[in-house]
Amino acid sequence: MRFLDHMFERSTRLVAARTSRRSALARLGTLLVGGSLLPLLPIDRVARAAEAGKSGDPGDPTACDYWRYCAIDGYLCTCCGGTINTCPPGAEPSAVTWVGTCRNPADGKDYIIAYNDCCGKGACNRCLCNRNESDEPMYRPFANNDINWCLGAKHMSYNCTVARISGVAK
Amino acid sequence: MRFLDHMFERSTRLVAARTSRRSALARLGTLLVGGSLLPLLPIDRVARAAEAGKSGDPGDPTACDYWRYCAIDGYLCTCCGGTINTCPPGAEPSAVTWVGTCRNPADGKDYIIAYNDCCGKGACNRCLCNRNESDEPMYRPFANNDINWCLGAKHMSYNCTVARISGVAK
Amino acid sequence: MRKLGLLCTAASLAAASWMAGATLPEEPLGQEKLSEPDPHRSYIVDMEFDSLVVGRVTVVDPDKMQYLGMVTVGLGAPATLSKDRKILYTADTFYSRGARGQRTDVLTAHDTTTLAPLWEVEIPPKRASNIAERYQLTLIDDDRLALIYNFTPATSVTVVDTQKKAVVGEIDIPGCALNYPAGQRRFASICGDGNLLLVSLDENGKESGRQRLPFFDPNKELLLERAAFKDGVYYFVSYLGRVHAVDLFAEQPKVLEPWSLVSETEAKKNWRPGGWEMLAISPAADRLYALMHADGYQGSHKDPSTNVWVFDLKSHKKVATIESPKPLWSLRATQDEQPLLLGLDIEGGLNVFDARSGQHKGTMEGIAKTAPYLLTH
Amino acid sequence: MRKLGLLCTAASLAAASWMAGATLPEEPLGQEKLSEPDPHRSYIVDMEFDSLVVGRVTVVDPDKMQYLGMVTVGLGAPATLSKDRKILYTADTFYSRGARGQRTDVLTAHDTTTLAPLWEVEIPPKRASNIAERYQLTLIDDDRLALIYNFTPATSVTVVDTQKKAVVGEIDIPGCALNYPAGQRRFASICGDGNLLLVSLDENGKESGRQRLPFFDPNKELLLERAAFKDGVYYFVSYLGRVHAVDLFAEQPKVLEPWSLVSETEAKKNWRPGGWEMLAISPAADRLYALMHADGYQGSHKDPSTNVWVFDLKSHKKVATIESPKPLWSLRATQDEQPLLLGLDIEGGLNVFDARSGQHKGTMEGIAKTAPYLLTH
Repeated sequence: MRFLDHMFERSTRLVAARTSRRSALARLGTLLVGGSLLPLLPIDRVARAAEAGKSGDPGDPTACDYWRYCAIDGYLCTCCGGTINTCPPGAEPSAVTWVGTCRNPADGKDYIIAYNDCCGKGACNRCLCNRNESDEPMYRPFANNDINWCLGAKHMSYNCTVARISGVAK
Repeated sequence: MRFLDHMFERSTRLVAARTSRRSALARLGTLLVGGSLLPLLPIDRVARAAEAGKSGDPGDPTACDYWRYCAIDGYLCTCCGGTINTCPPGAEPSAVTWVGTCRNPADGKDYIIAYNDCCGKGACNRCLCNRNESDEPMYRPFANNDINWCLGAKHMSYNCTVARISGVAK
Repeated sequence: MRKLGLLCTAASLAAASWMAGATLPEEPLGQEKLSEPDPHRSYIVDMEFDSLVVGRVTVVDPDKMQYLGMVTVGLGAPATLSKDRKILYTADTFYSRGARGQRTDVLTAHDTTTLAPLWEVEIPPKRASNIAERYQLTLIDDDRLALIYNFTPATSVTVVDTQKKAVVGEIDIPGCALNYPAGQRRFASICGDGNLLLVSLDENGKESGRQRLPFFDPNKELLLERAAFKDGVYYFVSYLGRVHAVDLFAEQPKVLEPWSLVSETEAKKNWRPGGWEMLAISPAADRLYALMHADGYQGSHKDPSTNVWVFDLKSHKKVATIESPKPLWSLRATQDEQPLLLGLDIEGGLNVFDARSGQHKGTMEGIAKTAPYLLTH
Repeated sequence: MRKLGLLCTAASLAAASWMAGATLPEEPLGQEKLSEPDPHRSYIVDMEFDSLVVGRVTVVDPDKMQYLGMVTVGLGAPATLSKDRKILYTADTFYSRGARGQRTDVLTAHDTTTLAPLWEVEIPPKRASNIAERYQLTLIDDDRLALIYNFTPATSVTVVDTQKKAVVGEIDIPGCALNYPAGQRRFASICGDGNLLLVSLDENGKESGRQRLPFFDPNKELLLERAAFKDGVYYFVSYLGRVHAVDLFAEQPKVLEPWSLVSETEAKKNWRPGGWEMLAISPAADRLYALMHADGYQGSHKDPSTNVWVFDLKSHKKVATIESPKPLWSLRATQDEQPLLLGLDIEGGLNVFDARSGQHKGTMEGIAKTAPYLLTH
């Protein structure tokens, strides 16, 4: 499915609008998806902090307000045994994906972020995060974060979502 | 499986010891099973209250401290669309059961209570109640409330538990 | 059987044996059955997002605030109800080993009084999996044909004949999504280019024609796809609160004149619609209910809110506002003459309002884990 | 592909395009793999009692307080680990339609570094379903034979050859329960009449002999069946805190002299053991850890507690007490030279203590939903 993946990413060039409300939204993030209150668990924030704050890539990848999560909807793989671009052990990466365009506050550039789902297990149930800055309706699926993108993996069951850099929106 | 059911009930005559700690235990009841804090939901207490307080059968059958629940472990069917002796719609009654002997505070008699599980659906997840006054170890299964007694139904999946009167411990 | 030991028995038995009076009778083991559904009975579609391997539909009586029962369904299954109130349909995905193994998709018919499965039809393993919404599983032709939205990511609609209990067709809807009933044997899909695609079916459930109806300009404003319905007309709303209605049951479908939920003053304060199923209509009250939030922003279109605005469907005037005790995510109005407005809140509660007066009648707390929407007959 | 519209793009792009400096590189999509397990790696068996259709085993590093991953398992599945640390076994029950349909029971081998399934063997659909505990799924004969406890309510043990990947036998254990390893090719079951039943197997996994060992008097005191283990000896405890140990790995199994966790003074205050897996042993520290509560009563044997009592296994003296910040339900001590004491609390947290000093090193909160026990290598 790699060719599909590539095609889908290139077909969308959506830029997230950033507002002063981002932090409020980040807080709301834990409330939104599925309509229930689920905890954002800080357990291994410390362990993961080493990854964060890299020069040019500021912020905490286990926090919903991390810049790359501007259009994510799901459990953060960084809290689930994965990293910002790798699935947890045993969770199958789904090649087909939706994308958002998020601005990196360090260089002011707009990056295309691929939100690949990790699949084949039940939900991780940690660090639920939903932000919709560049989310579009279901009839524009490749910019829609309500879809279970495990359809590109062997199984539809959903574990968590990564947020890897897939290019710059030039 | 009716003959089995009958045999099992008769083979055990266990009397629950009652102590002044019952109400404390009832409060603990929601904490114990499976080791997690799950809410005891009072939603249809009002609706079910009509059933309770029957002459000779005092108390609230949707509350964990109801006298019949002295050896129960599970979700109360009275909160799940069933009654004290009927399974919720679509949930299969399991004929094989474990029993406890609980004293009715109205007449001071010790009743044999059959805790039939209702099966074939996922857990009701309402009114979790665990009391172990006459619970015995797993090598005495018919007095053990840790066992999933859906083995007497078509499916092992567990929905909730009833607590019907099955006789008097003479 | 081995003899089981007695603990603390002797004293208790002695105490009991001499006591006089009638004893409570032995009770049989039984199973409940529900009465025929009334128009207020509610079916909460709960994805159980904390595990997302199976889900459930929870059945409640919102008048008595009573839990009636539940059915366990497949991964993220959408649901719909038959017009005769006898059947709850779900479009399920199951795996042979829980979250993995062999995939099987089925359309399942559940009896609304016994809450037991009646029958199932295996369907192509391609049904759309997403935060479940109303128009991904629908019924047309007097409930004879069930329509199931597929996303692979190619989009299509599976057609099931519920009398033959068989799949009778699959209809490609490239560039479009969902299946809104649009006449006796017709459905509409909403398309990324701003058109509605209308597909007509013949008696065998095969496509007999299709047409495109220009509906909105996607370069000007995008419509949220989760619409409300009354008398053949669907009401969509844009991110900024413009209502785009379309009459799809007319022989010649017709787009109606757009109008706005927000005044110019309200627009300046960025009042916008938000939530999941954020629109509801009571046909009897002729009211549209919309979940609205102030200080909206790019990306706030799924934010919950405690504000429900009430519009007269004829005059398009805001006639009331309802304040919910909890932030709501999805609405549903019952379709009868004494309508309730039902709101799922973000903590898993169901809030019940009188749809005419707006009075809050109560909240069933903790009735759901993660429920995107609810159904009534 | 259709062209997708751009929202709020122009201004942002203009702003970005003239900015100088290196851009972050594109990143590949990958999958993590765990290192070889260390002796502290912990596997939390979580029944997910809120839905109870599937469960999960959650893998954590208690030193780094880090979540490592999870596997989804069947309904109420027990788990165990191979001695070479390579395999996590689970005994699963699945239904073809979630909570209903065709039942399939399997023994599943999961790789402890990839957390992916390696292989499975279908087993008779009769494995015991209960609040999961350690000795319902065990390994003997250098992990060649897996033993699975069955309850229908007749009791038996299924024997699986993990090299042949096949069921090689089923052994009836009437009146008895569970399968405690008891020598190279022998297991013990605990019986309602107070005996231990010892069953020897031949090379093919068939029964080659059985004997009964009188162990306790059920008319005097009942033993909780969830034992702790060290060097061939199992430590059981009675409701009132008497320790009954039995050496089952000796050629001729031997019951050891009972001793008590509670002094006479403590017994008067009704200090008793309580919880699920309420006992743990660190072989290196030679300590027994017991969850104890004051004011015990008939029925308090599963009550959680914040009190852990620490006993020297040679002197049987209480040498320390540990106060947990949260009420604990199950304990596990790691089996290495720098042992940790791990405690699952009733809110789903994992509490980590230095097993020698008793120092509380931290709590991983919300790591489980409803976890009866945990494993370490």
